[in-house]
Amino acid sequence: MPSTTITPQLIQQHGLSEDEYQKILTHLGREPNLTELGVFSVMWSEHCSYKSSRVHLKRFPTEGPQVVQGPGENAGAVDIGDGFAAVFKMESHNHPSFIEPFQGAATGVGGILRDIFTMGARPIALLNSLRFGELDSPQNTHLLKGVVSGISWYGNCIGVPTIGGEITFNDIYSKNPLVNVFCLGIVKKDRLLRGLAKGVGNQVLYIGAKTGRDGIHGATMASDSFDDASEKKRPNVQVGDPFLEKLLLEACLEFLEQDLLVGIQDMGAAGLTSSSCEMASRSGTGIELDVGKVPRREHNMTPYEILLSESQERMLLVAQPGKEQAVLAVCQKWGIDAAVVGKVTDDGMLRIREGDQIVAEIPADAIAEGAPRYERPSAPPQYQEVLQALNLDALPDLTDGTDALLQLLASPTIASKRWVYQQYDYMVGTNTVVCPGSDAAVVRIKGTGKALAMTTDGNSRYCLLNPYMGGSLAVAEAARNLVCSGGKPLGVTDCLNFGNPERPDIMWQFIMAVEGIADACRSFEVPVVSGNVSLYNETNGLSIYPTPIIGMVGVIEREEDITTQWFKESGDTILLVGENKEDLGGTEFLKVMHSREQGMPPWLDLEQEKSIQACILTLIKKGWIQSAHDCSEGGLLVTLAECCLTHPSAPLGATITLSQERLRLDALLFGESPSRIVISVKTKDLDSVRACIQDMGGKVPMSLLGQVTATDQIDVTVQKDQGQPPCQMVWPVKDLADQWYNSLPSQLKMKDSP
Amino acid sequence: MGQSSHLIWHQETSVQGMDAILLPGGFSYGDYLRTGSIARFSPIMEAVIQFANQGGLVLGICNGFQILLETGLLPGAMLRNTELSFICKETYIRVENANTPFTKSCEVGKVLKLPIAHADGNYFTNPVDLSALQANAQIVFRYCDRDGIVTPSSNPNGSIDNIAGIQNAQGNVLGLMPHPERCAEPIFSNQDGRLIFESMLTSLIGQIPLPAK
Amino acid sequence: MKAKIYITLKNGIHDPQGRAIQQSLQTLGFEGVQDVRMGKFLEVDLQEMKKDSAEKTINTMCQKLLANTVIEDFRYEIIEN
Amino acid sequence: MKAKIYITLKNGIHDPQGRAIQQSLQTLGFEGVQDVRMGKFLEVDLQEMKKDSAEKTINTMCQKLLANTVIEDFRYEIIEN
Ligand SMILES: Nc1ncnc2c1ncn2[C@@H]1O[C@H](COP(=O)(O)OP(=O)(O)O)[C@@H](O)[C@H]1O
Ligand SMILES: [Mg+2]
Repeated sequence: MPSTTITPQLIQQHGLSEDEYQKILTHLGREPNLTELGVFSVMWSEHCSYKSSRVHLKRFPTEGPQVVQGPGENAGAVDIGDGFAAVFKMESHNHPSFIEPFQGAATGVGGILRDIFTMGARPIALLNSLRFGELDSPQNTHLLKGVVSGISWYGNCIGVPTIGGEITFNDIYSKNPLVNVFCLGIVKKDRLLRGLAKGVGNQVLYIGAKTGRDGIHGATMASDSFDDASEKKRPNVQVGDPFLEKLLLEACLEFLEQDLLVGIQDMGAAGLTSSSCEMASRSGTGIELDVGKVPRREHNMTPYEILLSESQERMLLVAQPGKEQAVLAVCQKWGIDAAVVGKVTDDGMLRIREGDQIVAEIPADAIAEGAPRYERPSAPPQYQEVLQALNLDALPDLTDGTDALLQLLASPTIASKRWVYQQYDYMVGTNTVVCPGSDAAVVRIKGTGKALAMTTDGNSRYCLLNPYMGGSLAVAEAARNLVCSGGKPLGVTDCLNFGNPERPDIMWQFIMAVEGIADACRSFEVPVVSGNVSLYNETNGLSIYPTPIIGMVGVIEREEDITTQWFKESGDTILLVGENKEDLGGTEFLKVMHSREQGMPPWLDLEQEKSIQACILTLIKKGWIQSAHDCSEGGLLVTLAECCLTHPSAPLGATITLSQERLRLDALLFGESPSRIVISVKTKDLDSVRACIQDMGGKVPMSLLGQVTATDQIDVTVQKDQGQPPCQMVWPVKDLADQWYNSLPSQLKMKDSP
Repeated sequence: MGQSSHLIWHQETSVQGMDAILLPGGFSYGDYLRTGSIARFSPIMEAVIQFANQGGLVLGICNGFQILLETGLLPGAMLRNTELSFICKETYIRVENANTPFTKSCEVGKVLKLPIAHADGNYFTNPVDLSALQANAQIVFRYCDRDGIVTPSSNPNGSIDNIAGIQNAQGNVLGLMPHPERCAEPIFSNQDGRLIFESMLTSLIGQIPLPAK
Repeated sequence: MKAKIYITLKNGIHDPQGRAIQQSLQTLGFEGVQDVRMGKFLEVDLQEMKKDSAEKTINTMCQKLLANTVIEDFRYEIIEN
Repeated sequence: MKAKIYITLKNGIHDPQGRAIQQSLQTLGFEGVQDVRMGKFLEVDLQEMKKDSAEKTINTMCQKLLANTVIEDFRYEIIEN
């Protein structure tokens, strides 16, 4: 082995602490060489080892009759009936997207797709969840445009529809934008593949793109916070190749069809190293690899570089001897490089050769399972009380909400994201039944009569103000979005984006949010089957808001239950299911109209939320619901406006009467109480709907809001408490549409930048 | 639509036994270099060209249209959309020529609502070819507004003369950018795309297929 | 040996990408940019051969695949080692 | 005056387009094409100015907008009338 002295500096450059290095010495019983140090460094990075988060993630409920595969594999899977499983996962690509937004986001999509098709599932839907700084800065618009076009390019090119997602804007993300991507695939339940390296003597094959020096130490980078210098020490950026990935995808599904594999794992972060260690460690075996056999794109690559490269579009396979020729033949058919690079051994070692020479030899378990685990100190931040204190009496109430609604609709966080999703081919494959623009996206599963609804949600301001509640609210909102679309929630994937876990306040946010998510998931009986943690989202000491994103999937049993958010016909009656409360804390209204991000977030009553969701599902199944839309950012008026505006071809109007009932007017109109759903029903069904809701034992509050109209305006009358004249507001639907649809494009055009 | 279909692998060299050939959308070869430029040289394309030259029905949708342009079966070329980015949305197109195997079931002036999904759909051809297209009624579809009026603002990509689809002089090869196959089933509220496939069937077997259940 | 190939849109053909770049340059405060045209630049590594056969080869490549002569012109240089 | 700008992927950066073109050339029977790299070629028409200030302007344009310096290198020539 070429000997480089391992100096304290070298250890530090590899992001390893003194303690961690001691642990390495114990595992090895000797000093590591440079290659081995590199392997430990990436595998023990936060990104790969989850060393700060793992102990807490145990709180998530992960079991349930529907779970086919829980956390621990490339992706999770739930049973959707008819012998099929839905395989899904979400992942972050935050740091690479900040450095190079187009390629960073594109390769993020590539990575999550591989996670799905390594399980043998055909990817059928992508979603994305994005966070950027406000659009008045050219750098932020540049990042937004780059990220969106990167996602668009990769997803469109490989032919998987991008059918939904969410974006919010807050300057806290200016130096740490978030790019979370979700993918879902379908597989026959009994054909699920796993990342196993079982069977001593089995062959290890490498397929896909040739290895270059891309993104070496990407994993350690993703585990490091940024400072101004990191823009200069730009690492080798990875470039995506969606066409090659398409070939890889088809080849992998063909392996499955021909039953050629024992196990398969994609090479994501930490490339060849992590894929081989994880496969061996999961199976209790060892792996021996010859880096000399790895197809390479560049000359003179060292074993260190080959092992740590993060070149995209590569897979590691394990096949029984005798089947490798068939594997190679499939690869040839699809025109992708492939090579036998090693074999499965029985000694639990990851042994790397270069020809005859052994260049690294480490117990696979030591790297994977043996990674450090920290129970890092946590404490609520001192500023928490200041954040939560909100003296409403010091805020003048509205006397009229006409202008506030227009302003809120134009706030980029609330405004239509059409500018974004029009760049995504959300229809390719002809399965998208509900396109972006409703509460959840819906794809049909051909041949089953069923469909899947999916959504991603998370409100980081709520999480900042109360991370426990914020976590629960995200789960509740995701479930509500599915239910509004006619879906029964089945499973969750999450992406937990937080700051520096070495800071107790950040760790506290993390732990509280995880608990909030866990409790809500338990209560809704939707287990967490996969997820991802992204820590160190911090620049120059400033952390992002705690941003857990929930991806949720539900099944719609019958096509006729598929429901959308927009009003359908004039004359229909509009109802509110749920209660308006004085929930102004942490709202978009406070931010937009009062420049405050303060207060306690809305209070979530899990039991009531569940009853309301059950009620909506029942009404949908009875066929009584014309439209259902949940209230989220912007509150009741924004929700009503969206119900009118979002009809794909013929926007409708509405006449609404509200009664103030001791609430502040701003809270009534723009408060963000959860557990509220605006539905419209045919007026002839109104009595049945009422009766049905009453049968639910009075747990489901319901009130009449008004009527859908064919006029081109929305009329809202608020009956004030005794003696005061009512407040009347009227908006031409066209004006609302202008604000809502044109806000993003106009902000992006005016501030045009690189 | 009750017809049997058969996927042909790009490495094959024969299209024997086919009544019509459909080049679908997609990003063949990632659309690297130029849209359709590499796929145009797939081994199967020789047979497709021959089939077309013998009068066989060939329909190219989106990337399929782009490939047909690269082969020269249809005149012209695609430029990047004026807005540069990929656009996925519903558009309206007007049937300009109903006397083709692909539009038989429509009337001239019929407005179809079909989605587009492309980054390079800005059709271009030189003035001489454009006049020929116009003179021979080879412009089969133009982007229009909801009421069938061909306006600049209903042109989603900058295409010359609002062209959404053209056919060859013989009238057996059609290319169009919008996707009829994305709105041809009852589960999608819009089924305008069926008209194109129905027209093809009518011209092939002389009868209108039963509507889908 | 190497060939450098320049592929440009024919004169008179509208160049949406060039135009967008020109506008962005203006927005960024670069004055007096009258026109921008965007093309492709390819570098091809060839095995050694006579210069004139290399020229012929490259010309055919451009005609057949690399350029779309309906809208594009091409130009190339052969660089011998 | 005019500037010709050549933008190429940095050495070592993966070039999927180049690779696809190379393979396609091979399939078309062009033998001995060892590598293809794909880049951009821009022609910019500038108002008249001193050559060195033109150079400075073009350099800044490339840095700021035209090239993505994380993955691309650029080179340019100024052509005076
Ligand atoms: N980044 C994105 N990509 C694709 N679709 C998006 C994106 N952001 C928002 N959308 C779509 O816009 C619609 C509104 O989004 P949002 O306001 O977040 O909905 P909700 O509040 O119901 O979760 C949804 O259909 C969503 O899928
Ligand atoms: Mg919603």
